[in-house]
Amino acid sequence: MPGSLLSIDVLLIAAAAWLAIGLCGLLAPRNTAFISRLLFPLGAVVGIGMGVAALNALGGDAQTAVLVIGLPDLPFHLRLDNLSAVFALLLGFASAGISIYAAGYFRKGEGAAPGVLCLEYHLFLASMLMVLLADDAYAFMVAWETMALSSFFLVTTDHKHEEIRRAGFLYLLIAHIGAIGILLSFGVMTGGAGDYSFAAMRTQELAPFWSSAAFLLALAGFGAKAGLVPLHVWLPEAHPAAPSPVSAMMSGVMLKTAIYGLLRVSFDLLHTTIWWWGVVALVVGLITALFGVLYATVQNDMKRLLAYSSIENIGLIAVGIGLTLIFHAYRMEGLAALAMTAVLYHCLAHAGFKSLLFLCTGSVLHATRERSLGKLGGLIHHMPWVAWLALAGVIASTGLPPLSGFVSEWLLLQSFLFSPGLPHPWLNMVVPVAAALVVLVAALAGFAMVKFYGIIFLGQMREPALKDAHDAGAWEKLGLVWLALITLFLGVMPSTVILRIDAATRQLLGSGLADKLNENGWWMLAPISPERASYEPLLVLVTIAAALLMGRWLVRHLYHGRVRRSSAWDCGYHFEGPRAQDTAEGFSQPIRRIFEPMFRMERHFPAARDTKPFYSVKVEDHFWYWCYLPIARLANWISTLIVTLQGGRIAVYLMYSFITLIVLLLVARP
Amino acid sequence: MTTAIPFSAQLINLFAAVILLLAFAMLAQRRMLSLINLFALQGFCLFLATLVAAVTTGQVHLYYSAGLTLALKVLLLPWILHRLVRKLNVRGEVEALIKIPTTMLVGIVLVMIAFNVALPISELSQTITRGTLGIALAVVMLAFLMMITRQKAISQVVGFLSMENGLFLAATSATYGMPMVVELGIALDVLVGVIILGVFFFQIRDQFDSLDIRHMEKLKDN
Amino acid sequence: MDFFVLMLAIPLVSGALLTVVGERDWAPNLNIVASLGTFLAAAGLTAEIVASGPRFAFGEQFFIDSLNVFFVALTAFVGLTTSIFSGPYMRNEQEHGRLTKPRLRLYKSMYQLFMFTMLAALTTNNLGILWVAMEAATLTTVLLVSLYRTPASLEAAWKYFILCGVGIAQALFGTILLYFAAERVLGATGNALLWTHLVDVKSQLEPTIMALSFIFLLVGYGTKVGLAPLHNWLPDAHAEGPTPVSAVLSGLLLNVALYAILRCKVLADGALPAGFAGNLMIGFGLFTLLVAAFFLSRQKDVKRMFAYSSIEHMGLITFAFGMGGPVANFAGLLHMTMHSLTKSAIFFAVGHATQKTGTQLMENIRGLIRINPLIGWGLMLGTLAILGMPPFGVFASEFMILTHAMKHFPWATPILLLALGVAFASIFGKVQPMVFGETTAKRLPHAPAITPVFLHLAIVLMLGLYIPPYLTRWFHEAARMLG
Amino acid sequence: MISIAGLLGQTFAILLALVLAPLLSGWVGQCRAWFQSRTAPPLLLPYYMLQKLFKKDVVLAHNASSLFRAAPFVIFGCMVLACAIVPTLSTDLPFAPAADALALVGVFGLARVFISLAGMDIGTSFGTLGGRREMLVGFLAEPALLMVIFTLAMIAQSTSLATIVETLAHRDLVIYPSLAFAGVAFTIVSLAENARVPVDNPATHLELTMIHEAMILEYSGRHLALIEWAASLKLYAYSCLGLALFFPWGIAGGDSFLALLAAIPLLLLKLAIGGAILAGIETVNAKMRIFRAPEFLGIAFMLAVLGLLVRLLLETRI
Repeated sequence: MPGSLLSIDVLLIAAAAWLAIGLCGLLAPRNTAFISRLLFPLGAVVGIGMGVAALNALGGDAQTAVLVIGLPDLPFHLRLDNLSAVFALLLGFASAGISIYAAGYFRKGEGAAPGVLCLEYHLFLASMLMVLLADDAYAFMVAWETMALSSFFLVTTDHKHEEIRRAGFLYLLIAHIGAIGILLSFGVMTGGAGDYSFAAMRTQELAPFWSSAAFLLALAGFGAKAGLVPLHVWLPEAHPAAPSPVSAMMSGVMLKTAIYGLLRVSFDLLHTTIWWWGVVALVVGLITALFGVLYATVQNDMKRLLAYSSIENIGLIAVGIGLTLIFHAYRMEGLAALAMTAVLYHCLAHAGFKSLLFLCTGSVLHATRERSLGKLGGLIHHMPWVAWLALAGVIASTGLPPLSGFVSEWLLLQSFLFSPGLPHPWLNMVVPVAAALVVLVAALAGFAMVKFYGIIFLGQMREPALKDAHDAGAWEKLGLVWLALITLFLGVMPSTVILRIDAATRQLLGSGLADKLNENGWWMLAPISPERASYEPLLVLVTIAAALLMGRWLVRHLYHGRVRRSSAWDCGYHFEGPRAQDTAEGFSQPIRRIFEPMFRMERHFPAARDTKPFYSVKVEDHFWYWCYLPIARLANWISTLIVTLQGGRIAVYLMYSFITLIVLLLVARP
Repeated sequence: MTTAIPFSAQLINLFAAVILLLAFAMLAQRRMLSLINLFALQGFCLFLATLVAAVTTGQVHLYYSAGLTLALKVLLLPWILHRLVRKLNVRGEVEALIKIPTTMLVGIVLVMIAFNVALPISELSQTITRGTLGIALAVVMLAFLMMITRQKAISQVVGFLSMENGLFLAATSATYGMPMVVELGIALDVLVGVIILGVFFFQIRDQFDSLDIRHMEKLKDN
Repeated sequence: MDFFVLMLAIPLVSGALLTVVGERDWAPNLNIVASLGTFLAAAGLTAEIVASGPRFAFGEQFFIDSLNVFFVALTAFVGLTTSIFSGPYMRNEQEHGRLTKPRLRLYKSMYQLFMFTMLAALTTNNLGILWVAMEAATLTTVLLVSLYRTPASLEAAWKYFILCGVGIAQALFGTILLYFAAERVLGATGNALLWTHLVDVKSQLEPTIMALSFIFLLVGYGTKVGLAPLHNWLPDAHAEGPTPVSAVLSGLLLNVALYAILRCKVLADGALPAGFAGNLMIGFGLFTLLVAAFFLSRQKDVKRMFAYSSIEHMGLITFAFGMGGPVANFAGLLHMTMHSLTKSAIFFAVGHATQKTGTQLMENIRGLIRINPLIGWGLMLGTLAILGMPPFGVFASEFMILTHAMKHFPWATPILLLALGVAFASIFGKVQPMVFGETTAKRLPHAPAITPVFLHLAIVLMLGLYIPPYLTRWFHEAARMLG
Repeated sequence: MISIAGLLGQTFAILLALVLAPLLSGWVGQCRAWFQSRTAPPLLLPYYMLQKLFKKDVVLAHNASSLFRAAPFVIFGCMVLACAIVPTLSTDLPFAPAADALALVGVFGLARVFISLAGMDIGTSFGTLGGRREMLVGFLAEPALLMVIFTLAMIAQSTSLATIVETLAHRDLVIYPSLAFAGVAFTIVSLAENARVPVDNPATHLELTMIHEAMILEYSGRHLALIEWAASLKLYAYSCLGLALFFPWGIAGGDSFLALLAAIPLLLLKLAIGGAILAGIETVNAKMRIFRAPEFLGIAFMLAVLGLLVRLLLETRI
């Protein structure tokens, strides 16, 4: 379109607009109405516009731009290609919902001044967009770290609490270490040429050793941000600490930028692929997924539970990336495209449903001031909107038809299923076992999500104060509905979506699913052929709905619709207090029991004659004790040695410089 | 070099050797006032060496240097130090951190190192006093050693000044003097430094009731 | 009148004047006005040099080229902002009874004299005068460090004086050796210590002498730079002196000492086989960086911690210059600028924070952002900037240094990253609770000067995202001069 | 593409399922009674039960939410869909492409989630207990079932149930050792999923053992009727699935009406035998402690994975 605005320009304008909106927040930092009623909705509008522009760019040629800012030899190179566009699409539409929600969420007198929050929030958005657009290492790193910084400040909004500060610190530290890994990876990829633009990296021919080094560094670096085990420890701390829209943004969108980076490095910048990279990613992904879901089931804090669930989902995405790498390395492009589509789709789906769930916890938090599952319950009566919308998120996140999570899991399993034929017998054995574990993870996710939903929204209220809970406000509802609609759309219209995002798959792998999909109708998802595998979610939805409605109509028609209310039957027991229900701990007891070695538990049992008996269990992460504490101790030990240098005696100091001088005089020779 | 060393050079070498000897003597000296006297004597030898160099080469600014040395190092600084010692009443024994015989042994090793390091340079030198550079370096190092081993603030300062003597020896005897403006600057700095130190001593004694630097080991990290 | 003469004369004259009138009420303003004058003169000089190239002054004794004019501009700028900052800061100290009027007079006059010595050291063409100016800088700052006359400050000043005195004596020996080498080529004239003359004949200088000379110069000036294990004076002096002094020590003095090493390195590089001087600097730089990083985690005193951070950055810069080449030199110069600006901004913020809470112990400083959001944000952003977080400019220079190291010295990369990682964990873990959380701070009689903090940070932020072309040209030229 | 005959066949299959499912439950109950030497209940008892329950008023607990009331319909809808997908008489089902075997498992999962949530809704001690146990059983049974399907899908190179059945039914006689593993695993999963001994006992209200019953304790009237009907539909769907996968002979391939008619008696026969075997299993086994159930299902999971590996190891070159 000559003369008209290119999509990349629109995206840049969007980034600038977000920045400007953020800065506007500083004009009246304490004016809540101005900020939440004007600025945040504006941000949402920008998000939608940006998403539409990204959608428009899908399938087109890559667009580039060079900004004047940056290093003297390396100004910011920007590039909008299909891969960036897919993730920009995700960012735009997910952030729109979150921004609308946030318009109703941030209130007076909570944590930092709203204006500062507004700046940090929109800076966060803009930097994520810049990460997606960056086309050289410097621009990427600047955007990447700005993203980390702005989200760090958002996480520590409520910095009164020690544990929130601790969470923020841990988050930023691991983000920084990850960034170092990424930088190193870029360094390796320049191949010593010293040109840090991505265009130059694409043309570098690297030896397999260096390619592998770059890949592993990137996996570690981006894995730290995405939450791959063992670099996940920040995630369950930071997500609960942040205000809910921020948790939603971090979990739904920010983690995806890490996935974006990993895809960018593995499939775009490195153009050779070695099969064992895939195995590494697959194994790490499986461990992460299993670890995440197991820990999710035993959490007693609703946001921590969701955070661990995010770890699980990232693990599944990593499994998909691993599979794609394996297929790609063996030139099985059709299957690689299938797995890659699963990855991209799961990114989109997760962005929708996890943001939705985090926002729901935000509403619950606002209504009850309570995060602990043990003190919630029965909220569906007071918060029907939130409860029913959360149900959509729960079903999607459990990976059940007909919502979004199922589509990506279905695609992933399909790609597993057709894997035999790999020219490596050992791999042939590993892949089915991996598939089995993926399925186990998906099923366990169901356990975790039923616990999440059942304990919060169903049953009796565990605390009397919950009676005062109120449903979400109009803005919040709007945001939730928007995300729920995304989840539904992704669930029932997979072919339509895949046809759009197929351009990215095609760009990375050289082949896509579009041809096959086009042969069948828009309603049918049959990536290979309808005889081999097909899924028509719309039909599933319609059939279930028809059976449901017809059943209801028939029953009402043939019989009656009479209902009487009475107290619960409960096998005739009458200790009907809320304490008779399962606690959150109790619900997950079977999992703790079956997977006991996976957890590090501290239990408190009531004594025989306790007047107020209670049972509690604290589950801790093994990785703290296996990885992090030893490293901390080592560093501490080294510092103990080194600080003896500064012992306070001037004679000793003089001796240091004397000895340095003499050693240099004796040793250093030209 | 085939010719015999000229007499003037022999003289300068002699003075340099005496300066080295005095450096050793200072390293061994326990008493504060004697230490200052030795320092003055070292300064005097330095003055003589510079004077000989000035006479031999006929460079005018070396005369100035010699005069400056005489005024500062032989007269003014020892006088100030004497006054300080009296006012602050620190005549007492100077107890070294390391035993004196050990210090002397280390000193001898240092002299060997210094000569060794200076050897290639001495061979290049065209001036008549080519050996003095090694001696100057040895003096600097011995003074350094003295600063390390002493624990009274004043003796550290004397060590510091003795180091300046070594440097001056290098400057005047080995290279026949630095540009005048530099030498003036150096002299000024030394003078100001000593005056500041003098003020400092009083402050230190006010705060710590002693000039023993072992009291000043509070700032540390371990 | 000549900008150069003005630039040197203003601090000298006002320093002398302030010894007389320093107790008057308007004396702090005089201090600021003098610093402003110096800055304007420096700016004029910079414009002149950028426009018409290098020039001499006072015969050939002073020489201003694109390398040192950049330091001059930086020094004069930080000098100005520090004097603005020190106005309310010192008044508050006086109200707290920590300083008396005569001491404040001493402070102001010594501050101006210190600026004079810095500018003289930067602009002189004579390596002997350079030494003299460095020694004079030590003397003035010794008095500034001991300004509080507490046992701790006296101890710090004493250590500073002795260690730097001895160090600088080594530098003098190095200078003598250099003269010795130069005399053989240039003859025993007054020109033999003039850098412009030396640089013309640098390849004829005797290598053995130059090697020895450079070792002495490196150890000597390196002591002032704070290279480990010669750094011991630095944390004490920074922690115990008044905060404006810490700011200028960290932001200016270390730079000037490094500048001296750089001038000598150019000569050594010409005379010696490639890599000799560079490898020494790389070794010192890496060792310093690593040692300082591990020191950081054990700090309790906030100013002491940032002093170690300065050591760390000096190590990094030394490493960069050690690598040599236009890119690394460019990165080194950029990093020096960024470090000066950021570190002095941090010290400004820290100064106000310590005044508000009445302590330098980090565990007692909490919740700055509550009592004064601007100071809190200033400290937080400054800390993040100094830790190399984009989009601040420190990241730009660290990025260049790292990438250059990856290309030419890959073995050094893990050490660099380890040190930077450890430093990040140590510093940020300590600063975060100081800024966040519930507060312990109280109000102060005089409102703090916030402008310098944010002025510095704004420049650092801007340079992280955009380096104006003329600045780039200027940096490139300076980097090229360093070889 | 969708033929009228196919559509008719589809409708017929659904109606047949709705009608036959309670009968199958009744048959199993009758067989059980015979094996246990009890007087057997009438074969049509389930129909009487449904009729009675539909007529009754619904008694809702005060605390019941809208989800509680919606759940029976959702579950019923899911089961109807499941029955529509599983090839019972013919493989020519217009609904077959709507959901392949993976989606079928998903549909079962959806029903499970809803019934668990419904169990938790009232907030009684039994309800949550049942919900938790149901999810416990589910998280192991579901993967095992999928692994079984994977094994078969690899043989048929398809996850479409129709294609699998067609491949298996119209093949030459080839012995697949993997099918043995898969078959045992499938049997175990079916027992667990349909709340049968030894995992659960549909005929007890003993709090230590019950799973399914615990969740639906609070249901009454038409809600309970729908749930019971859905449960028998589930049993029917599982039975048909098992028959279709492991004994696929006789299922009509095309849309020929005759073949369809011929398939009906064969199906009835197979279901009768299957029901009797189920009753036999339930008679000779004792109900397990609840924590033995995961081990039991774990075995099924392992068997299914083994089957998959055996398939890869022994049969890939066939």
